Amino acid sequence: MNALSVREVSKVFKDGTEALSEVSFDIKAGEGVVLLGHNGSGKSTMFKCISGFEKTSSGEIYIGKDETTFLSDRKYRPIRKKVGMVFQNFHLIYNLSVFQNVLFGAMGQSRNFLKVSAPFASKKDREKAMDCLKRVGLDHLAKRRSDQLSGGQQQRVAIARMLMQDPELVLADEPIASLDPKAGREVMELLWEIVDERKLTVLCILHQTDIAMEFGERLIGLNKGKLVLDDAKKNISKDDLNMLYFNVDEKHGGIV
Amino acid sequence: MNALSVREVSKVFKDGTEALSEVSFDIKAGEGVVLLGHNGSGKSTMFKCISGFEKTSSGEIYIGKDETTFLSDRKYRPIRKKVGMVFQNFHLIYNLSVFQNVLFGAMGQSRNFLKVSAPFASKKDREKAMDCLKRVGLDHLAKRRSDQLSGGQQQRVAIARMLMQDPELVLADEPIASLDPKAGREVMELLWEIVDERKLTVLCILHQTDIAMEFGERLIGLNKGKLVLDDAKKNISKDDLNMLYFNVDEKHGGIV
Amino acid sequence: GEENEDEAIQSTNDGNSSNTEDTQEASAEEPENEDENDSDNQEQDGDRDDWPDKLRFADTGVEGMEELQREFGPFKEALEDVLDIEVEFFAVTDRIIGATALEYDQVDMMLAGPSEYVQINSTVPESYPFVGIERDEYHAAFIVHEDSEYETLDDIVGTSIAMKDAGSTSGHIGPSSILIEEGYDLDQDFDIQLLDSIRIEAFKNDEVDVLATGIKDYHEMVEEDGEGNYRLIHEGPPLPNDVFLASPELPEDFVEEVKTLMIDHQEQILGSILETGENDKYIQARFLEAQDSDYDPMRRAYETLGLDFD
Amino acid sequence: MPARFQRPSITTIIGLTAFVTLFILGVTHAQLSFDRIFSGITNMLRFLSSAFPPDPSRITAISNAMYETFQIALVGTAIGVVLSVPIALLASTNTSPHFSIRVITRGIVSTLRTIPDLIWALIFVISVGLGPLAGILTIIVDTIGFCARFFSERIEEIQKGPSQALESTGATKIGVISGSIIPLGFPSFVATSLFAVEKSIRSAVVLGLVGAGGIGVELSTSFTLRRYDEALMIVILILVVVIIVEQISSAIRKKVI
Amino acid sequence: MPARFQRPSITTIIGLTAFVTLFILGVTHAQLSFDRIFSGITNMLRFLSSAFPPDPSRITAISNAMYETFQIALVGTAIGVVLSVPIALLASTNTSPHFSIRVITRGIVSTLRTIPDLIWALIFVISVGLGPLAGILTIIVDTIGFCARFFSERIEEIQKGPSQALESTGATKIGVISGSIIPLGFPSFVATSLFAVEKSIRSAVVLGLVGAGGIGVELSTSFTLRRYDEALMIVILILVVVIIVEQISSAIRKKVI
Ligand SMILES: Nc1ncnc2c1ncn2[C@@H]1O[C@H](COP(=O)(O)OP(=O)(O)OP(=O)(O)O)[C@@H](O)[C@H]1O
Ligand SMILES: Nc1ncnc2c1ncn2[C@@H]1O[C@H](COP(=O)(O)OP(=O)(O)OP(=O)(O)O)[C@@H](O)[C@H]1O
Ligand SMILES: [Mg+2]
Ligand SMILES: [Mg+2]
Repeated sequence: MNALSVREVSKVFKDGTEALSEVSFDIKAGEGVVLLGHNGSGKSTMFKCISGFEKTSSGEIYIGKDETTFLSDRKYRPIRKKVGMVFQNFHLIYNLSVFQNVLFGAMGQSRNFLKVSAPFASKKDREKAMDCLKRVGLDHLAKRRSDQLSGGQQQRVAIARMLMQDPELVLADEPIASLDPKAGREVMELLWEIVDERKLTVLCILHQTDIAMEFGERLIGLNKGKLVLDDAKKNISKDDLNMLYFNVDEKHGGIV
Repeated sequence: MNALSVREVSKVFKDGTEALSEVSFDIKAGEGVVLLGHNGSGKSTMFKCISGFEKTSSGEIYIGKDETTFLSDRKYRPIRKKVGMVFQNFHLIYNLSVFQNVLFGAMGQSRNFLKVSAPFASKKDREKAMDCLKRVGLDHLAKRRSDQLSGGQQQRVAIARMLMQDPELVLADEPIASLDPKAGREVMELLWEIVDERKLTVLCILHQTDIAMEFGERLIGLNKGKLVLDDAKKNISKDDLNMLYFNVDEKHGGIV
Repeated sequence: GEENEDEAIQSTNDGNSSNTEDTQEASAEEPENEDENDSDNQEQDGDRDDWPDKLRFADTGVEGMEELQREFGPFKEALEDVLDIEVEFFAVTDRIIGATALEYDQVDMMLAGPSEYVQINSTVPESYPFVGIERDEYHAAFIVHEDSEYETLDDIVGTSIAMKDAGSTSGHIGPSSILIEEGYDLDQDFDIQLLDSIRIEAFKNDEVDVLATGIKDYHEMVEEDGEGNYRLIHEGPPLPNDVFLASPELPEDFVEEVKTLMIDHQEQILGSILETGENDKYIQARFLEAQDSDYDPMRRAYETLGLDFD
Repeated sequence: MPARFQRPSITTIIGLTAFVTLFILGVTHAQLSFDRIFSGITNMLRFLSSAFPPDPSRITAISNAMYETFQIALVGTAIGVVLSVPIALLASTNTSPHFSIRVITRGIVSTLRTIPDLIWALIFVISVGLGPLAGILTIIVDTIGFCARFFSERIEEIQKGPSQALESTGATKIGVISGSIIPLGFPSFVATSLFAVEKSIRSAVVLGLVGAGGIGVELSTSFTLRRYDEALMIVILILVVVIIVEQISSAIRKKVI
Repeated sequence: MPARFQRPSITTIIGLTAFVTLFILGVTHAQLSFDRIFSGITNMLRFLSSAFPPDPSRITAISNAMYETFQIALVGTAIGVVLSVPIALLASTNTSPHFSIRVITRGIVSTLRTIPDLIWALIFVISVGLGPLAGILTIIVDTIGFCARFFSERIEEIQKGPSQALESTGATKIGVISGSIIPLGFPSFVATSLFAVEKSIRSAVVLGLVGAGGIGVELSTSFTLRRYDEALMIVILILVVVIIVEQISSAIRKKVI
């Protein structure tokens, strides 16, 4: 079964920027896939379309069996609950505590807000939140306000929040960009452990090609909004990867 | 001559977190140094202390010949003008254009704000701003509002803004964290080109140890706020680097 | 004599400053006027140097003539026409501001109610009234609901009475002084509420037992709700007239002139006031000379109320 | 290279022209002659001196009136603020359940604000009678007109990132609002609410209208009797309360900003 | 694991206790008996019906008064807003050149706000005479009291990152303010300023105080004459203007938010 199906999705922004053009791919449940591409190739836009924060200009996206293109926010909710996201810029609630931010990961579980607010959450949820924090090595900072963390620590909180959600599909946008090498590797191991153990599906945007080649069983590559690579790791050569970045014309970056 | 001198600097935050403890190092003019350390080791705090946005708890910092510890904002200004910074989270003015954000890099050059505002800036400055944008491959997006960029594009704007400043000392906080491999490498080359050609001094925080080893002639390492490594590249082994990250006790991260 | 006065003021209009040379310059510029009354003009210039070239006139919202506050155009024109001088008209909604403007020579003449006049005169003792507007039916009244058991003022001891705002002639000073003169103690015997513009609605809804206000309000209420709903239990004596009063800074002969002209042309001026209003049937008004002493009863009322202006 | 000046849109041009024209017309209309300001300055000083020194003889009565006013203002404003939050949420682009609800709510809030206090006082006196209750109701309405508008404006300015992060966990609208919109807007809400308290105290005259007394009546009586030194005393007392409220606002905001 | 409830600080406890006590005292004081609300509802309907249908017979006169008021309000508010920006910068923690300047400026702004319109009208009538100029000056003062306070609050809420980025280039205080504080605060400044325009129009009574006529006088005359249908017409006209101003505010904000 496909956990995620993207069919000929295009996205043109109001100002005419074509961020995605006719991208199609399927991800099977239990797969761990890495999404690669140069800056501005449309990776984050792809994620936003999947989670419904940007409307696609054309094409369809299926999450599990559900077509998401024309869903109202209310109908989208049960689907989003199954999709855990780590945003490129974390999006923490800056003036709340780390612990509270992680607890919010459980928001989809209940319609009652009090159940995810730190003073009133169930013992189980509170312990689970601490557990998620421990997994990213931040349990000692649970009480700290989240804007008083280092960049890498904030990224870990965002990951802990995603773990708290118990998602079926994980969309992680450069989850290790701000992490130190050891922590970055550990987070990737954590993600792939989830895939193996709990048969979850992970789609992970990375810029570190070495880590991508190490972890991703399958790699998808975007270039100027087009899908240019989609293959199992074993079929992909270093050159294939380099092509992803070197084929960029001056309109799409390329540093002089 | 030393471009930067850090003498026994400690920083304890209000809540008791000791982010830096008695860190000392000197950087000679024209050196290109990489600063390494695990998440939360105090790297960004070090930068904030150098630029005076956080007051040190003890110790002195010299930029060139100037002691900065007790400087008023007004006295700090000519010093800051010489120090170009790239922030870990970019800090662009989100509702202004990319071009305007880059032009603001020249703010230190004039006391007249109009000289750095896009409609009234001198032709020279405007061309220079476009030039800086071109160097990071973003000249085609000059008119775009800066919050309509991809993560990597925003980071490049921050770098262009720093280039616009013509600094003598560059403090770059993970300047390539969000860049794709090719762009990241090119930015590093750009920085080191500046060091070589214009005899500038660069202090650059990196998490990519491979890139650090490739570019940094000298590496400085922080661990739990203490200086644990400061040596020329040739004297540093892979193990030394690993120690930086693996020596972290559970109070300071380490992922389970 | 009427014509003469008329033109005399017209000539003032030409001589718009305090020295003769200027006056003549100005006159020379407008030969039209000079032609009309050459000799007269020359003669009178001497003592009319100090006459203003523009009359700053304020109206502080006299009861029954509220319309004038917003539709002052015809009145201003009539005044300009009669006095033959430029009139600057200000509708001031607060009597304190009116008084203060006069005190600080920001206004030359005012139309004010009796209570206002007393207030103003106590701050600017040299200000004086020169024309009064006499009106029918200008007195305070005590109104109760038809079905209430109150018949006399004695009956309403211990009740709540709605009045207007502090210092209003017919809605505060008038009724209060009636009660005082009848020998009641305002603080002990009644619960007096100053409710300003919501007094009538509060009374209609039985929030208070008695409404003490100008008789005009009574007529209005009867007109709205029909006969047989409200009853008058006491009507006070006629209140002093509304007045036109003059700033002490104005030359007295000028004021004298204005007074004569206004009384002579009262139909035109009063007509212009009533032209815009709908309540003219309550204002059978006429202009007459006013004396400061006409307002002594008002002053006494203030005194007995303990509202003295140091 | 971007052009120095962007060609302004037609709407911008029309808008600007209208503004400038009206502004100039207004200035002409007012016969602005600011030199008059200076000529009048001695007058003004004379007037001001009539208020000095402030007269503290009625300080107990005044303080009592102030205390009463403060209580009523506090109750009215507190209730108004609490009601403003849901109303503001209904009125904001990013939190309203439906376009039409947003437009209607906005319209209601504008109407609440536009109907003058005097009319509200009338309406409430008619329905609940004279006294503090009518005053409280008027203050509630005033507060909603003000706070709901400002809350809503702040809510629309809140970055959407954190809200999207919560939405992506499958949170309900209410969850997103309680978890992201409210905490992020909190500093601003505090400031606006405490300003509303201050505003209610300053506009205490409305309490006089409904027969509930208070500091507004004291002040206007002092005026009528032209006891400016007493009026000054009252203004100073109000100022003290205003500054205290402002300090409380700063203190709370410092914690949550 | 963090405790469920943090021990609140002494100040918090004192503050909360004071608030709750005062609130309860206030409620008791007001003899809240909301049942009266329902009993009075017929009375209220009767009153309201006296205002329907609105009476459009004086529409031309009213529109003219509105137009005049709008012009004056626009001039006064525009000048007030322009003056508020530097004042707000002096009054904000993060932009003020010195602690003492901040405290003094804040104090002045609070004082401007606390002194009632009536006193300002008095002062300006004394110094510049009756007429629109005194009205404009009063509106300017009102606007500063309001806008400077709200601008300053917003300025203090602006994240410091972007400002630090500009400071790090060696920018002067003015550079940082023009390059970061102003653009980031702009959406909020627009909203506050246009609210101030609306506020000035709504509080047009002040123009009546200084003899400058306008819609306020129309409205209060309608009230005094108890012509509620005419008053309703005026309120509707004001509402239309208020809504237009709000729309303009939204439109501008949409571009810069
Ligand atoms: N305002 C603050 N109050 C308290 N502690 C803080 C504050 N800011 C940072 N810290 C703590 O200080 C330590 C150093 O933070 P810093 O941002 O310097 O780390 P860093 O080396 O830049 O890490 P990263 O690689 O994750 O960016 C961290 O443990 C962090 O949690
Ligand atoms: N709101 C917007 N309006 C117009 N163009 C946009 C907007 N948001 C993004 N873009 C453009 O769409 C393209 C794709 O952006 P996207 O954020 O998906 O890139 P990305 O692959 O995530 O890059 P990065 O690796 O730098 O994060 C970029 O060229 C970007 O400038
Ligand atoms: Mg991205
Ligand atoms: Mg950092």
